[in-house]
Amino acid sequence: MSKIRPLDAALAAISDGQMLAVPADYAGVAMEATRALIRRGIRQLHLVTLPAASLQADLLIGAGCVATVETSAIGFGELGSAPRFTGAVIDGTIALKDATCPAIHQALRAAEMGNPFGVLRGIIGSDLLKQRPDWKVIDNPFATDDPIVLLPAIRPDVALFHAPLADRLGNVWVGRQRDLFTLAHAAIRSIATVERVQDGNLLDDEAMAGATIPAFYLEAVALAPRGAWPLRLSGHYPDDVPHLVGYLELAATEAGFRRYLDDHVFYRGAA
Amino acid sequence: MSKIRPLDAALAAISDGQMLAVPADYAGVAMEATRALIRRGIRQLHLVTLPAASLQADLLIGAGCVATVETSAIGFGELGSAPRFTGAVIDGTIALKDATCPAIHQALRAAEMGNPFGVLRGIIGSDLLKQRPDWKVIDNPFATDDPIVLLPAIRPDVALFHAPLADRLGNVWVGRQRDLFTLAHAAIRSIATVERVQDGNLLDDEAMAGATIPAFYLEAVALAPRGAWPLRLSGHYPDDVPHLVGYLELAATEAGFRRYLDDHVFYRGAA
Amino acid sequence: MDSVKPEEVLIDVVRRLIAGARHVAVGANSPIPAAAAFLAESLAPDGPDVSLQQSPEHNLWTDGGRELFDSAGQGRIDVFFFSGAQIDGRGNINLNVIGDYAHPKTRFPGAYGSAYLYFMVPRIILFRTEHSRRTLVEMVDFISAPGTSPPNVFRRGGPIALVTPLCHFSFDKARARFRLQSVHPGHSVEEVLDNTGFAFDRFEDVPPTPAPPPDVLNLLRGPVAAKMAAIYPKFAGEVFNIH
Amino acid sequence: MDSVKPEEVLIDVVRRLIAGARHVAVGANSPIPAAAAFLAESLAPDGPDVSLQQSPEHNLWTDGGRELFDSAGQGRIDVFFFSGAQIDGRGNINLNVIGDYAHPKTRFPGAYGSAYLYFMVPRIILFRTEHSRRTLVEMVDFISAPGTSPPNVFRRGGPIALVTPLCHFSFDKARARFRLQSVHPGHSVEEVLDNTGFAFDRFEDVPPTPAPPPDVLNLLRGPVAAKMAAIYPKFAGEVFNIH
Repeated sequence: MSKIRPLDAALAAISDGQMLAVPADYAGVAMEATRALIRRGIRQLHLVTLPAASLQADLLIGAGCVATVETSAIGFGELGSAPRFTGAVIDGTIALKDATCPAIHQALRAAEMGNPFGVLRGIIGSDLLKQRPDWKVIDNPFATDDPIVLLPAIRPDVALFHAPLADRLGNVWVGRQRDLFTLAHAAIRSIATVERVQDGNLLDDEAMAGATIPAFYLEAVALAPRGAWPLRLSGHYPDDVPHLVGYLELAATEAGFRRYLDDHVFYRGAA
Repeated sequence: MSKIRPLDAALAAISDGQMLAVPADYAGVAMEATRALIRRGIRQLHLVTLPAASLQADLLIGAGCVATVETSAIGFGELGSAPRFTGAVIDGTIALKDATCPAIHQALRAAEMGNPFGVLRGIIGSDLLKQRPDWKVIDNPFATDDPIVLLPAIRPDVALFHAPLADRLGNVWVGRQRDLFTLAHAAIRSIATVERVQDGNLLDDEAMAGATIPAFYLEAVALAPRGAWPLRLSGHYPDDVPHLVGYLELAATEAGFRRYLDDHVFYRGAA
Repeated sequence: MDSVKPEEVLIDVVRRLIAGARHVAVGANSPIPAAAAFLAESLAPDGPDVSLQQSPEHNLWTDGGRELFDSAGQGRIDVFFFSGAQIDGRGNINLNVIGDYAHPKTRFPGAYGSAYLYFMVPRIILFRTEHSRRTLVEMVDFISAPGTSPPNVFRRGGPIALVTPLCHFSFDKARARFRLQSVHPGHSVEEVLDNTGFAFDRFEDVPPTPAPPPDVLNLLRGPVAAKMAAIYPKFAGEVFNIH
Repeated sequence: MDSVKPEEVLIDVVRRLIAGARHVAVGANSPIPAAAAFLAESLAPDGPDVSLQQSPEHNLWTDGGRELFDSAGQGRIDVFFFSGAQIDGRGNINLNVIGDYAHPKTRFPGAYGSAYLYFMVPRIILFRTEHSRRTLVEMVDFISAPGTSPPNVFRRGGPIALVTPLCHFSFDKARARFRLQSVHPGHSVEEVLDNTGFAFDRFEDVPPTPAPPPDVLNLLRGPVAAKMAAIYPKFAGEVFNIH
């Protein structure tokens, strides 16, 4: 079966209750796919962001798709905080695994390497450690009196991301966005949406192969032009800032958030 | 000062007694630079191969440049074993840290991450563990009765490798050879030789940037066309098999090895 | 020369703090640190490498978001910047919650890389655009990253300064306290005292923050302002009148 | 059809051992495993992915040499091949030294990835071109990688078979012993017994290794042979008469 599939078919491997890992805004967020998942009514996701997130996490949380989120930050930078995430944490309607960026990197890299845990300096003395009983401090066995943190590996059921280009075999070119390699390697299966699908084999092109995730990591690839919108795809299009500002205004209230979903996810707004 | 330098000047940062890390044959071996180091009479190197080696290690060992070698294998594949390495191990004239490929990868990746140790499954029950008192078995703190090996990070003084292309700023394009990233990140400083130096900035080229090691990791870059010869540079030229066969014949004896050095390293042979 | 703007004073304070660095990394949405880094880059022939997180055109990383953390772990990043919803007198920063963690009054985005970088980057410069008793507190509600650590905890860096619209504090690691280094033109020690929630050290005479030297100001208003306009158009418009 | 060559019999044995695999990785200088993998790839519409280590044109890795080990750690590699200077009756392999480790009589290149992959890849196929009491021994001088592990040691795989020019042994993990599965055409059980240094299990009647089915042989001598000629010209010339 071809790995290039229509979006909804490509997303079939994502089911309720799974651990879903997604990249940060700079690396390529599969927003069109996220809207499709919300339309499908996905529930009880354990969402892991590598390492931070904005609209994608806020939409999934606000739409009731998320049971647990592990993240180092969810926010909209200078535009403001993430209203649905913030509200859900204050109301206690989601479980939060508060992390720090490199902890999520190291935990996913541990899974990438087939290791049960990752290793990270720092953290000791941060209150994060009190909130993360799953993080353990051991004595570095190669030194004396040198505490160091171990983090359990994160092995997502599915990684979902957006990239500029794929070939028909399902090889996905990601340019500088090496975080997508980490996700694809760490997750049991990966699903990518792409701006463009081309003929030929990206692995045969010396200039492209080094930045291409081989198809054997990918469960499915779906064509989704401007699939990161309203977030940016680095080198291709910028954030749609007016749209994001509009989102933040609406999502300040539950009713406004529902209107946003109707207009931009369920397409049952003014029409 | 420009990072693009003549070969001998580029190699000035490598000095006696240092830990020098080098890639495997498939990733780009800096053979021209290796010959220059031997001519300079470098001594007491702690050589680390990521993970295996052939001619480069055999030449350095035979020429008396190496005090210690950490490797998972030194040999010439179907052409035969490495005579100077084999002889030095049997005669006990070098210290050998016998490893297995992923152990060297993980120890260098630990240094890349700023961690004091790496983690690796397997190994338990291998006699390698008896020969490596620096490798430690701990109980995985995230499970019960689950022994696992920790490896001290390897932080080389210098990494030395050969690549297809650099720009004048010292950015080095390595294509698929991601091991070179590991080396450049793990080592305190890196020196590359390249087939070609071009104008412009490789980081500005979206197609190239993802496979480019940024200049800030590089101490110096030297132009050395066919700089991996007689070893291959993947995608550019193959192993010079007749030359390697000739080397193995000569290097079977100490006298023959000296003749090889005279002819191909010191250039004081028949001339 | 036009009168010096407050932002220009701050940029110059940060410029002096990053002198001699090899690689300065700047987080997202940090125009003043970015301008200071570009200024340092332009001023010296061996000025620092500058990497802006999340701006592929202005960073030197090609190995993904992890490369900032990896290269900090390798000791290659000399300067980084943090802010905090709260910053306390011991240099602790809070990027997570106000109130009890289990039932917070306010939730912020999260700790980002602070719980690691605060330990690993030699010079962390704290930057807070609101100088008030609400933000500069005696004790943070939640320690996202601690200002100091016990001697057995591996730590290569930490806060060296706190820069606000009113003043420049330096941080004394041994005493785990801030010291008032200088007060910006137009502000007073009393104003600083009134608006700071933590106790801090100070000498009897606290000097005013010096004005940027003319050559620095020229460079800032010329090539650096032009560079900033491409990345922070709003900021460049307001401060440098470049549109 | 020409008479079946011994190499073709071996290739077919390996082909059957890798049936159903998703990703077969083949080390350097392994023409028979490579041919078997290409054969499996060509035979089934959902045949395995095949990656030849060190051949960029014939592997699917783009993350450096570590990707073989990482993807094995992730459970994505189903089959790998090893040989050994010595292989013993408990499935231990020796790639390091003959004699005492500190004062070896003979030194081989080294363990390569064996001490890891032997644990992590579900189906390891041992392949030894010399079937003798010198190579197939009761106990190896040095265990580069152990054939079995205590139950508390994490282990996802290990040896499943040993293929030699004389015969096909299967490996019984629970008993830590080889069993003689079949003897190749032209050879006998006695010959195997005479030339094997370790004790092994066998049923009373040991069948001959079956000849490759005609359709398999056609595929092998056609497209697979052509593919092999580009990678292993010497082997393809000798076995398939392709030049």
